Amino acid sequence: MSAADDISTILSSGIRLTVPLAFAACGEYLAERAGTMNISLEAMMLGAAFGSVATASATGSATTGLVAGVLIGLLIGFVHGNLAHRLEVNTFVVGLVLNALVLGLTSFLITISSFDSHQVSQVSVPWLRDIPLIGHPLFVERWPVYLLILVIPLTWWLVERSRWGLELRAVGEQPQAADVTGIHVNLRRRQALLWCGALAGLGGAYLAVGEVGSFNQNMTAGRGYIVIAAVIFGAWRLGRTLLGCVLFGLADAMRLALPALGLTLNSQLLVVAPYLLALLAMLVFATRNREPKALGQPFVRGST
Amino acid sequence: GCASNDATAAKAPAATAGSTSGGGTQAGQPDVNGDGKVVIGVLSPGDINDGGYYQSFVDTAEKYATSQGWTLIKRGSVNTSEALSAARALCQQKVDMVALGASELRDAIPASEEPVCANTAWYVPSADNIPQTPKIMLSVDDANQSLLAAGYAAGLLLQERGDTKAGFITGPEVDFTTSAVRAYRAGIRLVIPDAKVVTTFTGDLNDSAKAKEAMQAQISQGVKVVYPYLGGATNAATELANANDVYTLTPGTDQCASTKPKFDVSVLFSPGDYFASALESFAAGKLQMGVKKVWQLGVDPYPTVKLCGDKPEVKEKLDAFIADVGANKFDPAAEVKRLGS
Amino acid sequence: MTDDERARELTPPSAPALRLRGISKRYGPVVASDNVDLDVHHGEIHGLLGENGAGKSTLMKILLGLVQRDSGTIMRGETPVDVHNPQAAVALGIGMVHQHFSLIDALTVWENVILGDTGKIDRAAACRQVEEVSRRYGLPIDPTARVDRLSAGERQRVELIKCLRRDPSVLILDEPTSVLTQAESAELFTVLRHVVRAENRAVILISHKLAEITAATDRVTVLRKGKVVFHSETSATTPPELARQMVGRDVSLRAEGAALGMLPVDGAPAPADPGTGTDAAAPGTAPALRLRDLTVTIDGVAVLSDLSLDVAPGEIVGLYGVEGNGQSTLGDLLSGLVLPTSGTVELAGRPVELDRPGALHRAGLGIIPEDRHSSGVVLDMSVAENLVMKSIGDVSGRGFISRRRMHAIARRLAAEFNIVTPSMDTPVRSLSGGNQQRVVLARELSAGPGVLIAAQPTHGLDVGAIEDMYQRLRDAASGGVAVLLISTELEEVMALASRIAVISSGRITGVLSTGEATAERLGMLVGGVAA
Amino acid sequence: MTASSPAVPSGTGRRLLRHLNPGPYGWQTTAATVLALLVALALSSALIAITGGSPAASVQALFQGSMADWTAWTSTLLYMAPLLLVAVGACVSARSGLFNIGQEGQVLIGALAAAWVGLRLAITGPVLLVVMLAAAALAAGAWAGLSSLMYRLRGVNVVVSTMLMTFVAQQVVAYAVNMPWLLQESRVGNAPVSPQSNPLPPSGLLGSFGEYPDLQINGGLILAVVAAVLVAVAITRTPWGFRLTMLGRNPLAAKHAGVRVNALGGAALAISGALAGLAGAVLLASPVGVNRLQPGIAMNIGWDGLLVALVARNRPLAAMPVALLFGVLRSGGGFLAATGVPSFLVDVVKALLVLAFVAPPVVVALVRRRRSSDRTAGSRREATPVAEEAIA
Ligand SMILES: Nc1ncnc2c1ncn2[C@@H]1O[C@H](COP(=O)(O)OP(=O)(O)OP(=O)(O)O)[C@@H](O)[C@H]1O
Ligand SMILES: Nc1ncnc2c1ncn2[C@@H]1O[C@H](COP(=O)(O)OP(=O)(O)OP(=O)(O)O)[C@@H](O)[C@H]1O
Ligand SMILES: [Mg+2]
Ligand SMILES: [Mg+2]
Repeated sequence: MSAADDISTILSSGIRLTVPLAFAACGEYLAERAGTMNISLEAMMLGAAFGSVATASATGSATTGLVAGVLIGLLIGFVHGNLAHRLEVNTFVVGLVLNALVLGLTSFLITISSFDSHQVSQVSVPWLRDIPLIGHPLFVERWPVYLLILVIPLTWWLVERSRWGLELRAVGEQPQAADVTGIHVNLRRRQALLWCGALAGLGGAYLAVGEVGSFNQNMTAGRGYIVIAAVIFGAWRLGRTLLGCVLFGLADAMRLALPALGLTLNSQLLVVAPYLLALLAMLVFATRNREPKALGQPFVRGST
Repeated sequence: GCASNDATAAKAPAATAGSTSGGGTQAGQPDVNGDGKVVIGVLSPGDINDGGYYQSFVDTAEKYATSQGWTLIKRGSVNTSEALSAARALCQQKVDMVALGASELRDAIPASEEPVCANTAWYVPSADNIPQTPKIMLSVDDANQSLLAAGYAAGLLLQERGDTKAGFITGPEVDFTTSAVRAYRAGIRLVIPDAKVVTTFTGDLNDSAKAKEAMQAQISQGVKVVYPYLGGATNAATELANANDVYTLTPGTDQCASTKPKFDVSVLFSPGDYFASALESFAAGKLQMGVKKVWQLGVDPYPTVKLCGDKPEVKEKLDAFIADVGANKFDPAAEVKRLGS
Repeated sequence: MTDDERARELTPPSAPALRLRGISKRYGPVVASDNVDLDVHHGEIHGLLGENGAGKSTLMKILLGLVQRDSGTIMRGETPVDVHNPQAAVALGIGMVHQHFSLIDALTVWENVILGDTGKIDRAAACRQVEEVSRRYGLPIDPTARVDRLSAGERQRVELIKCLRRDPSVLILDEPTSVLTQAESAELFTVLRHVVRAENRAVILISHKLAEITAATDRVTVLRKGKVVFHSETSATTPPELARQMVGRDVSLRAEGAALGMLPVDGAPAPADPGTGTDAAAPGTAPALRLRDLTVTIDGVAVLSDLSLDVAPGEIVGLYGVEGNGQSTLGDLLSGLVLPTSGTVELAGRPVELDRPGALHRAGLGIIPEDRHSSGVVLDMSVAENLVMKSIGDVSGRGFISRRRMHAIARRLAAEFNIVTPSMDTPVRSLSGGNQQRVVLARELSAGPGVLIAAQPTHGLDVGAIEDMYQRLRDAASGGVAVLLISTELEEVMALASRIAVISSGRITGVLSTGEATAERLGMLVGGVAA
Repeated sequence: MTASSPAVPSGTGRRLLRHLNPGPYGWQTTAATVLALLVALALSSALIAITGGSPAASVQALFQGSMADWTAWTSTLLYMAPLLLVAVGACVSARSGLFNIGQEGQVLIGALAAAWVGLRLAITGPVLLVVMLAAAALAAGAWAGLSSLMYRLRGVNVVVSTMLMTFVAQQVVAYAVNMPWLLQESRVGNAPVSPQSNPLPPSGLLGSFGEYPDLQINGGLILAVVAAVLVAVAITRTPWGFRLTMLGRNPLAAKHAGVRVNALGGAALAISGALAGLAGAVLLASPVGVNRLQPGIAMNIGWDGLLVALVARNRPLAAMPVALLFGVLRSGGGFLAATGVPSFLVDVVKALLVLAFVAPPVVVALVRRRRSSDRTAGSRREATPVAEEAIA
């Protein structure tokens, strides 16, 4: 095996590990820009992973499963949004409870059901796949991966260029002022959570019916938190957030591939690496200026 | 600890509330507590639907209990810190037997001495790390033996393919996984002295995506036999191996009948197999507390290593090896020490 | 109120743009709006006056859908409308320039301006519109600047542009001038006049400054305790009359008038109380407050440079300057919120270790901070707690706070300083601005300070409260306290201080006694020209 | 709108009254809570029925495992102790305006420190327990203090850093129990060792009053209740608490009033961490339990304790009944799982019940607000106590 092949293998693996993170990161990024620190991301991903496998098994179509995953993410986003930004239940309470709920529910449901394995099909782009080194990793992928090409610019455009995004940013920065201006703060936050739910759902569903082809208990294994770390690492900028995802994905790929190449690394250190990196990024770069000022703060009209 | 003198025993509400008359509580019959029905309570530290190691335990219990018309209470993913209270709660449900799914839950054992569990049989799997107490039945096996044999089988398959590179994928890097690696490696080297065994720790027995990536990486490096020593992620990883014509071994259970995924070697050291035989004695009223049953490779039906495919020569060599171990022709522990690192 | 006054109400210039009938709103026991009737016509600037807490803001918030009325009707023209949220108000052509919370710091000017619109974003068009509006009304602004980089005056401009761009037929301004310099205020009124005369809009202007009201409005309505108590053509009334209607009694518009934007008619701004009017610290008496070479550099910009100033016991020194010249920073520094890069602060001849929290307070410095909401009071704590906030040690014994003692002190101070509050346990948030300011003043003076810093002490206060504040500052001075009055209101400084130090670009450009101070000389000093 | 109770002369008396008074909308909240509970139970029942279980028996089991007899109470109280400790700490930090959500990690660090002291320091006699508790509090306090330091030096958001530090703590503990030179249990013969420490010596265990199967009040509970009362008094009655509240409500005004905001904020965060650390030590040294450090020792007590504080709206005294409730859910849930209801389902039931307790008060407050059509600050402030009463 040549070194180029090794690199290509690691890249492929890194991309596969990155994709679910990247989808969810686009969602979390948008939600955080609107001021919600969405802890229930894990629930969204896990619920969607389960829903996609169940649906794929029932309908025989992995694509339908993917859609179902998105719907489940939306549902969880809807529940979170209404509890946190309509009923004003503390968003962390909502997140923690939803995570527990979805973990319990999916773990339970998987015990009383069995599913056939389905995976979405692979698309390989002619010519491009023959580019050395990166050709295979980038251009031989399961088709939802190419959705990222849509989702990333769309998210960017929504936040940075659309009116909706302008209002989201206002809501995440100074909700009181946004309210006075006539923006329905909590509605925007709920909408942001829906977007987040849909994308986290896509990420979770991709993990299940794209990568693995089946569901097992707690299969997201904390990816939601990694994504939150990535958004922090990225200092609330989409590009850097995605860079964070790639970094975490590649690091995992290296960790999983290096032993096969004859190298070993300390595993605890590698598990904490994303969190340490996020902390480090916050310490080294002055990210406080970038943070949405109202992140995590509920909006109640009239309170200062 | 709580002394189980008469006074407290009388006060223990749930334990004595039944229609137990006198002291007829001993292991003469499966209905140990004499309430007219047989209830088995199983506690497992792992995911009892992982399709592997942990599941086999409850599956066995379930199958047996159903066949006998017994009731089974199973509780999976018991946090080790909660083992004791979980066991007590089971006793309060008037189970006739408390069965622990793995030795991680040994912290529940003190409950066996408590009045609440007075009329209960206890089945405890052990790896020789749990002291015998009067109220429990220990079921001991030596992981070195089965993993060494598994490695031996892998070595034979490698040899057959004319290859020298084997793989091992597991979750966290903790003692039970690292010692498994050592035994497995030693087994392979008994066949191919210069064999190379690559080991990947994914960090999580259930993270299918990472297990698959680890498998992919090993496959790319030309590894032809991989042991997915995993939990919930086993199947996902094995399916990938199947697709690449890589031999795999099962982590504990007999999966030779399975086609999707397909395994090439079944390594049987699952607690379920031991438990099944314990349940048989239990049904016959012969299960004794305060004793230890040691399971010996090559002597007892379990643990053992079984070839799934049809390779008579390999099978012959493997069986011979297992018989040798059973006959104490050599010391697995010493071999592991010698060849494992 | 009386028939006489009703009679003065002339036929309106046109059909009312906005008509309020019987609007009521109560907050628990407080009636913030009591059966208010109000007509606002196209082509007029309608002044809305009232003491602090009279219910002006509440009424406007009702109009804007930010607060829901308990009863009453709002009519646009002749049709009753339902304004249940700000969007509805915008749809009805009602726009408001708020004083707080209306611009998003992290966004640019054009983004802020189009915030609240609908439809696609067109950056080029938005910038063009901003430029157009800013040209039309003479409000120069860079549409691509980030709002947090703008000065108070510029922000006000953005607010106006944002509001005017939507082409409102009714424009509401709630105390728009309290953070503006005189020049900026003048600019604003020019714009408003244009808006009304040339474009026939209706403007509601809320202000405490009687001079502004008399100069700028066509008609005026006075609220007291939520009720409309007075209504008139502006030309048919006088400032003293308005002041009397607001407070419900006669007010001496002597020095107090100053803060309301009127110099006494007889000119010469004599120090009100000769007792405090010593020209400078008498030689021999050490200054109570001595600032030496204070330099504060923020982000590489010297906000204060080598500022030195002495204040003697018993004198009031005014520090006068235009917003953005370092006054606020000096206030922050003397509140312990900012550390100087170099220089010293001496109190009673002893240098203060500024980096020790509370050192200034312990050394006997009291301060009425500029922004009482953000640093003067804790809005969600009770009146009693706010009153003892700085001397919490004094009301506690054996490690515990004595509520009895706390309440006793609070009640004494509330009585002494005429703080109107339902109870000592009422959160300060629900007091009116004037009473909140009294809470701060009471707390600071009760500590028996040797030096009192009063930063913009009458911002947002009504005439009665100003009268009271001035009297208390003078009393403090005559009691031997050295008072440093930091103010952007020339008249206020002239009325209170015996010496005036002028600050410009972080430097003291000159110190004059009130006698020598003329508008021209001060103007030159403010402009940075030494006189 | 008569939320404020009738005038009562003494401040203390009035406060007491306010605590006891269910509030004008108390009955509505109660009704809504009961309704929500019924809905949660109905949902849970449906799920249980799917598995062939009996909903009625499940409710019965929930009750039986948590409150039916002294044994059940014992295990409920056993859970309540660390939950309350964590919650009280969360109250302190929330009061100061710094929102600590890293309790789960702080619990782990506390347990780690206590285990290290208990197993590696040659201390004998009752002193050991004291040193263990102190070490747990110190270590976890310092751990939380790191977040404060990061905030102070680089402005790192406290919520974010405390959360991230939790994941770090988990790996630190996992590392410690896998390293023989640190805390991994000693090997017996050839047997494999688990990722856990040796059991604590008996002198390192918390005492208790009463003995299983009678009611057993564990020492941790006493510690927790004392902490709750002390913190409640400190917050509401002492100058320190006054400054803390001031800092939380308006940091600028606090600074202005001479409060050393950095020190006080840091201290508040450290105290909340220290209390979470104590909870870790209590879990470790519990009179009933495994008494070893294991990676799973925190058992989500940190997250649940945070929930307790949030449900109790950051009031230490209100946290007591809420912690009891959570203790009931945990012990009842454990018992429920022992009746054959899948344990995951038990988690679902617990989560649904928590929602049923959290949501109704806010729903009522919201409906009230809508109805009085008043969307400004005043009503919001009045809504808070109502919510608290309903839970307490
Ligand atoms: N959200 C609220 N909750 C309770 N009381 C309130 C609230 N808002 C205003 N009030 C009370 O209503 C009355 C009118 O307040 P408002 O803000 O309208 O006065 P204002 O005339 O604007 O005073 P100022 O000149 O100080 O701005 C005051 O007594 C005030 O305390
Ligand atoms: N040790 C601390 N840990 C966490 N938060 C703190 C700490 N000390 C103070 N705070 C918080 O900091 C705010 C005010 O602190 P501070 O004045 O230091 O901020 P700052 O002015 O931005 O500081 P600096 O100028 O040093 O960056 C308050 O919100 C307070 O709650
Ligand atoms: Mg029986
Ligand atoms: Mg007002």
